[in-house]
Amino acid sequence: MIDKRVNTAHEAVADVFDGATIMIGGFGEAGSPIELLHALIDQGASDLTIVSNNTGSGEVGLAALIKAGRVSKAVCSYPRTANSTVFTELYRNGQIKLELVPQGTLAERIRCGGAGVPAFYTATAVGTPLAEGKELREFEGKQYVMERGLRADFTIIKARMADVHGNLLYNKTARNFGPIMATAAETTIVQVESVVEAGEIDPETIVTPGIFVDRVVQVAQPAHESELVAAGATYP
Amino acid sequence: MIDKRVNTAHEAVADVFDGATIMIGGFGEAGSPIELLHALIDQGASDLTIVSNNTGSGEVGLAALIKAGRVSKAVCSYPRTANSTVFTELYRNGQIKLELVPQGTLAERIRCGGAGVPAFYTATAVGTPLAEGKELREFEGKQYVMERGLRADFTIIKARMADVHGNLLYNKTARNFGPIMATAAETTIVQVESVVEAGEIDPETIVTPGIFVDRVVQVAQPAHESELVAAGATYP
Amino acid sequence: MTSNDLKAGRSRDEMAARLAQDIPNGWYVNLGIGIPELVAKFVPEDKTLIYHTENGLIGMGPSPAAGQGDPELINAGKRQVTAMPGAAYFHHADSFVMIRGGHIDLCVLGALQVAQNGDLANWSTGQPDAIPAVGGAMDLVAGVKSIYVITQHTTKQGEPKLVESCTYPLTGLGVVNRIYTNLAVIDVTPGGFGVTELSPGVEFKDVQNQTGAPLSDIRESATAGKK
Amino acid sequence: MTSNDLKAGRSRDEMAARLAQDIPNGWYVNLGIGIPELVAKFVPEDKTLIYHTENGLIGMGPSPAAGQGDPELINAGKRQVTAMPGAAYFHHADSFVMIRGGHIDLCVLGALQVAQNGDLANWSTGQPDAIPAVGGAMDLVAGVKSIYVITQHTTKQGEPKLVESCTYPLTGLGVVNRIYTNLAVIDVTPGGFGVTELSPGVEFKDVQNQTGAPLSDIRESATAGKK
Repeated sequence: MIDKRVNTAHEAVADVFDGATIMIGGFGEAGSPIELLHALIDQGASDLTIVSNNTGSGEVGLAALIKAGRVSKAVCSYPRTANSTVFTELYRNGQIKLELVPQGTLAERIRCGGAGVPAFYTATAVGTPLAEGKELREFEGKQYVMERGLRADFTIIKARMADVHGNLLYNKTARNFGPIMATAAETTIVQVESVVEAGEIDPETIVTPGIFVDRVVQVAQPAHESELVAAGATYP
Repeated sequence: MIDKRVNTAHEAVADVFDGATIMIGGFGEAGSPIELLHALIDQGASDLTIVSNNTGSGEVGLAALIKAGRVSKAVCSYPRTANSTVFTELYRNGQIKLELVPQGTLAERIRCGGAGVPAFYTATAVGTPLAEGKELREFEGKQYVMERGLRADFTIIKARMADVHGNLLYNKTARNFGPIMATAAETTIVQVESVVEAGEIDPETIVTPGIFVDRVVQVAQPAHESELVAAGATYP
Repeated sequence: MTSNDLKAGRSRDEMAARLAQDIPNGWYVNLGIGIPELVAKFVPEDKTLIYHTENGLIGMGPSPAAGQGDPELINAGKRQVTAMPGAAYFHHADSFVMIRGGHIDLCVLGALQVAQNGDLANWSTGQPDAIPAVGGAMDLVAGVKSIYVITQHTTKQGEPKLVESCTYPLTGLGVVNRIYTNLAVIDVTPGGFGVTELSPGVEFKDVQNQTGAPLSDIRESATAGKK
Repeated sequence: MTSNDLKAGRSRDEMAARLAQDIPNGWYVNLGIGIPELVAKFVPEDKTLIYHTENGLIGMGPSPAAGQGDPELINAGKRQVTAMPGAAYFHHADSFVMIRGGHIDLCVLGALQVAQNGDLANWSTGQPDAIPAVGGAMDLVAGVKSIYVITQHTTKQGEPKLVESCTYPLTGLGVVNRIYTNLAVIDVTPGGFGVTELSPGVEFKDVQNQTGAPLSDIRESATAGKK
């Protein structure tokens, strides 16, 4: 009997340690695991390195984690968005580091981290500041830059539905980084709206096989970041 | 209006040229595009390089293409199986070349070919004869071998269902190399049991998005290789 | 016409409409944020284009009707969109297989500067206090088959955006194929910028005056080359 | 007991049953073709293991009932199988993400030879007329967290399979963690082969006599190390 459920978001993130690297799913608000992020704020781990496409908006979810001073470094492709001021302020004050990575390179680095591939070559960013200091190499007359696989201690993502084995289905463009981040961490933690028994999800349609998932916590009605921000919500 | 259907298997493979590299889906008989392979035998192209996991069985499908003398080189992980004698005979006579590739390296080389990644590193095969002559490199104290992305002129695969955009669903373990081979060729040709209108497949469940597919041909009741072999069938 | 007369030639909508004419039926297209997004409005009805958004959807449709949206169905600009019949969802690595692997036919982008060799700068002004943010721009220009830039011909201050070499940080080297501005349609050729079409009421010398690199006039050969 | 007495100690089923005892509940396991496949039959009922087959299925079940199979639902040995509740299908690149990325807990394989440093040879005898075929063996040994070998202690001709260094072409370097033979359970330790358990009726010197490398006796420490 396999059952990867844990009872609460707080239980799910209880062992996150100071200095940990955490991959955080989401593109804008789509797929952002707000309730797990709030549990992480309560839990208290600090000096975190986060790997995420954006840095949240308003003062909830990922932005609240950053505002609480828990994040020392962000590995991101686009660390600013509408209603995003928290990161900007800390960055300008030198209170948070940024490793800027092109979005597709970030995605492939994460996939390679999960796939046991330590490095790969891409034409993306050749000749730009984001290739500075990186190794260049020519294949068939074209220049490529070597990029490294990326792994984390924890991955925190949101999906739509899980079964007790941790098999996952997502919702529309909230899928984004979830399936690859799930593969690239020592411990993968997922919040889902519903959990079903093994066999209730058609095995042809599973997006993330449960082998990549360690803990599933049900959050039946997750908050929408844009609604919280519009309402002026803050956390904690 | 997008409609990638062609009327016959013969029409689908009409432009395959002598000397072409062709990726051929399937693992054993699961996913083997037998009707497209038979059309390719009729079509007559020769001096082909095939990229496939196996080399077929009996004297139908892929084995028949090889037996007809059309294949000068095979890039394979496992070029022999039960009831597989055609490849063995030609190989022993020096009439066909073999590039043997570990199965996971073959899969990743194909994926990288489709993903614009010219090369990657893997620990697979380090210290073995299959890494001989290849570049080794150490990352964090561990040895890896550099492997190159792999592309083809054509990909020929079998799926279960398509819509007119070329979005694909597969059947069980017949999925195998189909989704990655579809990404790695100039022209991807798919035989399916049924074709539906755009919108009839749930966009959450699509395995191969139609952007990777050029031609779809309906073969409503594809033959099973094992049944043909058991019946002693040959082609042509 | 002076270098400050930015409204000369085509309006934003007219630029988008002009570009839309040139996209062949059935192409897979990624439209950047801003003027590029306008292109979708002007695609002739006899053509079907399929829109890709790098956050995991191909077959993107227009904005939803009021109240019909899903905050988890958005485009790369993080605005709510819809999915057309034949759409598919996928994860970010697969999305950039489409981009990096050369499967998208066309990407339309804005620009800070385009150099005469096709270098593009469109992600950063390089100012010390700017928060660096690149998104998928570098992947798109490196991987997509054709890169069209759509932009005003000059900055609001009248500075040329088409230049001998970019002074802003680059997005990609030699990646731009064609530029649609308010004043002209300009190809990036082995010999530099070539004007293939002037906007109505615009003369060649007006375009040259507002361009920071030499222009060749290839209107004849471009027309002759058309089938 | 002589070196030709291959049936000494455990039978194939007993070897598989012995190995099955050591697999923790909930592990993701890939079983090679041959004796390794027998392991699934002997897993205690209080444990759930999840079986991966590299051709694109996790949650593989036993052979179908007669007439119930699907020729497109097969395992890596190309025999028809079933899918258990909670199973998932995926393509080959994703399957080897599981393997190469270290997500599979255990792979059980047969062997031609195992060297005292853990080198494994199991894919080719290197004979000039053999048709080379490797399948997923090299990926599995390079990527899976634990590699257990299950094999007769010697060849049919009585030649040792556990040797100082392999003479057959290698599958992987230093990859084997543990070996289950008819005669013993043997760990690959930094100091070479260590016998952790003798099969019933087998003595240490019998095992040493049929092994091509020195054995240490770590039965005490192995027991002491158990929780």
